Amino acid sequence: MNPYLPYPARIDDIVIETEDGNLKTFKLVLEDDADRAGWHHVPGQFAMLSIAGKGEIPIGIASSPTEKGHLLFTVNRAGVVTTALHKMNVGDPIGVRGPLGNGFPVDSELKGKNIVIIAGGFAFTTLRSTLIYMLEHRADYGNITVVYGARTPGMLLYKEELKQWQERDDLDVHITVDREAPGWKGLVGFVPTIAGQVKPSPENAAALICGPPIMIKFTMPPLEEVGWTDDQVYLSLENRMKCGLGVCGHCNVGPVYVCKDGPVFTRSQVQKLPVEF
Amino acid sequence: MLPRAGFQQWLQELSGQFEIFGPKKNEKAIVSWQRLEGGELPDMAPGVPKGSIKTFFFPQPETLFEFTARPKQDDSFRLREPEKRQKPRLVVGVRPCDARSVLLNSMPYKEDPYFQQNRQNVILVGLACRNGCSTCFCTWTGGSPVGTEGLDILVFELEDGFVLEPVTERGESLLQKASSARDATEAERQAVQEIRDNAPTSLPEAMEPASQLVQKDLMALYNAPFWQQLSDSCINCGTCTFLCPTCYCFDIQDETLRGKGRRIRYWDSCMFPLFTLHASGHNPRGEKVKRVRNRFMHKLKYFPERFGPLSCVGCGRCVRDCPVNIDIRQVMKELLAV
Amino acid sequence: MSTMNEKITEELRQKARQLLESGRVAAFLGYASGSVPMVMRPFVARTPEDADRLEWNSFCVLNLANYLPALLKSFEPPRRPNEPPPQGPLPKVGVVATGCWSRNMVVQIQENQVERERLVIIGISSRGMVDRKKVQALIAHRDVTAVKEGDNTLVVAGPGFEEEINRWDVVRDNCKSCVHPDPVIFDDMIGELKGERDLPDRFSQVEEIEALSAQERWKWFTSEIQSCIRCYACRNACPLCYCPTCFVDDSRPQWVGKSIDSVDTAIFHILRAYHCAGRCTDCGSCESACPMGIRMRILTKKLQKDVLQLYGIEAGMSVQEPLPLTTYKKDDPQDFILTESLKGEKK
Amino acid sequence: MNETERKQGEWEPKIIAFLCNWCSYAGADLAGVSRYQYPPSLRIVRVPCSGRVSANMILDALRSGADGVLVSGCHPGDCHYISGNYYARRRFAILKRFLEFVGIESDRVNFSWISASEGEQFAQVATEVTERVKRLGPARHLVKEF
Repeated sequence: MNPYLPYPARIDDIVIETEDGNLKTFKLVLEDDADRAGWHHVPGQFAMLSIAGKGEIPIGIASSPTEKGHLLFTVNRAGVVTTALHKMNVGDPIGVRGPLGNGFPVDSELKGKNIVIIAGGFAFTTLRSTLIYMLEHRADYGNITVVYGARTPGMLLYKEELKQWQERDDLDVHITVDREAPGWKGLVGFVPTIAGQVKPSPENAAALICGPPIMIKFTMPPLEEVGWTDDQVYLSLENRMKCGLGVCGHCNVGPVYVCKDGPVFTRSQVQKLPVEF
Repeated sequence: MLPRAGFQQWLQELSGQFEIFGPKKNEKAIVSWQRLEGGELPDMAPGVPKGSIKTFFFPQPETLFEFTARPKQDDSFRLREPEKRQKPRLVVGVRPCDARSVLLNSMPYKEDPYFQQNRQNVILVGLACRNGCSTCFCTWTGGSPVGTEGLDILVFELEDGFVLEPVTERGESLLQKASSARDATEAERQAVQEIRDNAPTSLPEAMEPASQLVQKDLMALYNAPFWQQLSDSCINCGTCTFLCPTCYCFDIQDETLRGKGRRIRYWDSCMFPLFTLHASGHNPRGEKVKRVRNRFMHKLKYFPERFGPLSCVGCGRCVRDCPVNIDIRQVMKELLAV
Repeated sequence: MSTMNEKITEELRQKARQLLESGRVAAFLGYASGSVPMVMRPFVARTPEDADRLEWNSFCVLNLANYLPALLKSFEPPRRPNEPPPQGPLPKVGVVATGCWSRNMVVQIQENQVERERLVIIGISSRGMVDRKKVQALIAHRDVTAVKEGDNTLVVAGPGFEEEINRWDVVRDNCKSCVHPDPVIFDDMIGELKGERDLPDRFSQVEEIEALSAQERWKWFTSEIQSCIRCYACRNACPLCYCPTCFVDDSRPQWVGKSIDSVDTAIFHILRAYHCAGRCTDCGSCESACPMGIRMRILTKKLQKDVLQLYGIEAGMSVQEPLPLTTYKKDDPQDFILTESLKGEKK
Repeated sequence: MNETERKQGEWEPKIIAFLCNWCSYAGADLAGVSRYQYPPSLRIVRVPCSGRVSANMILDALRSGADGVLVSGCHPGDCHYISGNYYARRRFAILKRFLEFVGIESDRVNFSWISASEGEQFAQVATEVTERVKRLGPARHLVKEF
């Protein structure tokens, strides 16, 4: 099998996620039955989305493996390919290559643990995948706590699902926005502050943190204060990628390739690497 | 043993089956890899050709696939794999360091269908070095001027002909087609042995093998004090990476033209700032010193940690042609001293 | 008895040491000797002791102005892209400069890439630098292990040979056709100013090409660049090439493909050279840096010739005089404009 | 009749015309309104000023398969931005000579001044450029192929 050839796929649905219109969720369906049947991913993995003539980009898979028949990708408009993607319509053809990377260890290390999910901005995508997967296998995990924040209420992703999650009693959800906003009745404050207030217990627990580097930096001290260690914290790194297969050399952080060895690393793994991400 | 004319005749006969390439001087007297026709012998002057042998395995560019360049049309992602090159290639006059580079690159490219197909399609006929050049250091990196790694046949050039030794089965089978071959005489065997014995010590300088770097602490090497001064000189061009046989990084890009499209991969260099630039504008290796360090750390530390050997064969191309004299041999010494 | 270059080296070290010791400069940019013969290493001396590593000889081929914008910036406190530069005097950098290098500094000053006040320029009138490719050709491309330089000779040695060659025979083409060996701006000089050279045939290399037919010129151009590996050494060795994003790296739109396709390579060389029009001082850095022996300097020399002929200006001769393509005259020649030439035909 | 000649007979060149918004584009418009006849070979790209047209754009047109290029702006002294065409004139003078130097035929790349009132002149220039390019035949040198 040639790992450079994308599967043909089609855009089945597009949801505009944020008020600025820069984040859209694309629902993709692989065209060939065999490709669909053969697709297996783990929450936290990513795929290369291909637009003929524009190129490829690595995007985290936002759908859970338990959501069968389609894939979700929430894409921020930034470069050549994502801009082209944002201009596409339902029914348009697209290529998908993957799944790539390692993903969160949902079926190994994380099993039986209390889970704390901390996310900021549009880094929530693969954590949505993880959360839905865990809710589908609810008995496999202990308490699940979610702290998720965005700049404004309009910048939160998956707003409908957030509401549903908040209503569940097997899930402890804290949604926050950076500043007071008209009509917003929820929490106000940066993600690190809220995480500090929630004070999740490190007992038999693992934290999955995704967000801008600055958020991760300030989230660590309040966690460390209540006894969290670097081994318990899982991060998802990002770097410029081209092949996604650990060959082309673009995404290396020291000796590891984010695309192949990652994107998920424990914080103690990351601490041993040069800061080149 | 093949006399000069017999060697030419052998190449002539093989030219029906293979496209034959070898080092050849161009009009500017630069020795590069070129097509050899009609039993032409390769240039056998000491030293490696200017360009890297990777061009046969990792061509610049390689078409990954072709497509119809109409992004919104239904057939846009009905891909066609490029047509395969039919005729296999035979490369003669390959120095052992270059042949070894193919083996090293094969490690990260283990599952790469294009690279591996090219490997199957290319036969390497080596040429043992009698003497090292002033920029040679293959023995520092685990190679040998008479090494056979990566080769199918190794050739020793003697006064009046060549002694050819098969290395692989496919090399063996090609040698059987050399009609005028005879067994080497005792004197010829001895001459070959002399080259074997003397070539490694003909290198300009001996050094403890750089493979010891594997045992050093990664962050200690990373934080070594000399990187800044080294990068002061660097102009961040891609000469070292593009001439290097073991630099294998690539970029992928779509090219479209009047309704046709192709996705190609082409050589990229970690010396270029664009190499690591995120779409957000953030650049993890935005400073020159980080890029210079990454190139050497990759060759001398990161690659060995992953695959074992250094990602350097000591061919000396970067030393010879760096416009600002950044010398990997000095970097090795500095790192060993950390 | 010491050679001219040895004397210059001695004086250079002394001046650089003084500048560093007195704290007048934060760093001094010069050359240190390299690990292989005939290649020098551009070198930033940061301490008075470093100054003793400075070296001057005929192989200082890369234009040091190339490093200045980034080197000066490295001594500024970090700031965001749109933040104004900090108030008060910023650290200075010392640099050695020949005629063409100093002219490139003038261009950089005019283009707001460096500030004159932050440079301490030690001028040296150039005797022409040596093209190592010419040396290699003269000795049949044998392995060179040592080169010893006299005032007018080079003694080139390798395994089993030693040959003396005349220095001027192997001086670079750009230096041979140079009329401005003296630095145009400097704070201190080593040696005397030599004055302009009188060279009526300084553009002969260009004229040879101009005399060919269009077809022959295309053949010359394409065969010259045919071996290009797109390493961008020519661009990166050039003191004019400081754009944060080069046209080669633009993706929206992408002007030129990035592999070694012959058309893309041709367009790269045309545009790279053209971007130097009216700015190039014929320092020869590009050609010296090229690993493939491409003589791309003839392209910029042609531009230099036309700019001089049409507008009477040579780049970098004076900070006051605007660069030729950043200014205009109302009566600039325009016989190439179709509507003008058609008018002429009608008359 | 060789192949080039045969092709020239039936072949209509593709010429990319960069026209400045204020003069030459209006001139082309006037040519149309006034029903001056000129060959259908021009593909017009409207630009704010001839000074906006860079060498990159001209070469990009050739690379993409244009057989010829025309850049046209206001007459000297008439530039809407006062001096854009004066700067452009220097740049184009150098570029035209330079392209000739590397072997691009002189008539591939053309420059003209056409005002908003010169509809007839526009038709003349379009005809003239088309004829010149036709005489050269299809462009080959800088056209990318794969």
